[in-house]
Amino acid sequence: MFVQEFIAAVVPLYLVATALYLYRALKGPTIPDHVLGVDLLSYNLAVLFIVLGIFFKEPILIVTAIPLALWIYALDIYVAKYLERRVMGA
Amino acid sequence: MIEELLVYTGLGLIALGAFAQLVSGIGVNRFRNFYLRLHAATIGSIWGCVYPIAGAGLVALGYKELGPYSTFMAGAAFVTSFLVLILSPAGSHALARAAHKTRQALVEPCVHDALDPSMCVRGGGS
Amino acid sequence: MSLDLLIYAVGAVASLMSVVAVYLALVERDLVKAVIYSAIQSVFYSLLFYLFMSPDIVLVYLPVAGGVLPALLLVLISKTERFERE
Amino acid sequence: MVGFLAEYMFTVIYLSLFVNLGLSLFGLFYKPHYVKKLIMLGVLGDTLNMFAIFLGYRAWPSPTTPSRPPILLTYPFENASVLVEFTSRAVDPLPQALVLTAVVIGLAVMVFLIFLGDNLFKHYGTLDMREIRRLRG
Repeated sequence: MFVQEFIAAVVPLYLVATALYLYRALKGPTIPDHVLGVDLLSYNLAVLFIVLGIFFKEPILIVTAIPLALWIYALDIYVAKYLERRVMGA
Repeated sequence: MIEELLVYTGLGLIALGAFAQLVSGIGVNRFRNFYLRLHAATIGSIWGCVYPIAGAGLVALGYKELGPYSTFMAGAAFVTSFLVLILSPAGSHALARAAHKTRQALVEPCVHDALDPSMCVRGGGS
Repeated sequence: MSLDLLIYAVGAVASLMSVVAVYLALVERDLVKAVIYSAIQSVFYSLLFYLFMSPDIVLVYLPVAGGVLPALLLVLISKTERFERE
Repeated sequence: MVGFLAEYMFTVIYLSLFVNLGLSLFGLFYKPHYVKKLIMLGVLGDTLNMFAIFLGYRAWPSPTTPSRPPILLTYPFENASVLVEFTSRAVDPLPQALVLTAVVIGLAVMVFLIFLGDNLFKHYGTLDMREIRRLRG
């Protein structure tokens, strides 16, 4: 099977998408645009973590994608709370 | 036989995810409004993140060279895709609600805004 | 095309993007935006840690630099002042 | 050709880490605001940790077997082939143990500095270091 070669052909497309997301995350005129860019960037990176874990043939590398998804959701909630109240409560 | 079918289905889902991420990246850069960009972001997070991770789990189920831990990898991939499926709409909703309530992002080319008509900026280009 | 070239290419792209994020965090005057730029930098550094084969560092570094530090800096900014004066 | 490209990209990673080090040192010394100094201190610590990990990395042993993280998945003392395969492929575990401690201690230092900044704002009414220095006399 040609799994490693297929992944080596697909990963540059993900890198192009990363560059596009990074452009919006750095440029975006308002604060929610920046946070949306970071959000999409991290979801892209989660896919890249798991696909590269298959590429390396190392199953232990895949655990790192779950904290990425969870903590970027936490960043969303923090920034939304900061924007709404200006005070970070519980 | 069934392993080859799983691997080919998973690779197809990974390629679909790459295409969806490209479309979402172009859309995020081309739309002129925060709320329209949110629409492109849903394409990038559901089609571009949930489906490729589930496809990677299918590949891990059928790929023999991963060794005895391939079921661990497949389970972690399915759990991650389920978490993204739940958490990404929740985060986007919180962000959009905060942006609309605190008037951070105006609705720039606007037809009708039922929540707050004073944020509706008419015209603004084509 | 050799296969390990892909890994070096991904690492090179990630490190160049982290340079852009660090420069923009340096020159930005709105401190909330600077905190978000440093979150972008930490996301790319986690990709580099992953490529250098240290998943345990990624498991510790992502909650610290992607979640806890921006939250605490946002607490500090919300209690003090938001813009950096010239 | 392939070897030259690999060396080139490896050098790009190394030099961009040096650029990050220089930018963070500049921000730490010459930016006047306290929160900006804290952000740049975080970038400086992360870059130094990245250098430590970078020293412990080694390239792929052969084109089909990648290097692997220093984690043993099976019990190694029953057959020696597991240990032989591990020592021929795994990266160096000592810098990873050091960095794992350094990240957590960096978080503790940063929490202390953040609450120091809160008290500083209560005392002086500003976080601009030039103002604070002038008020000290």
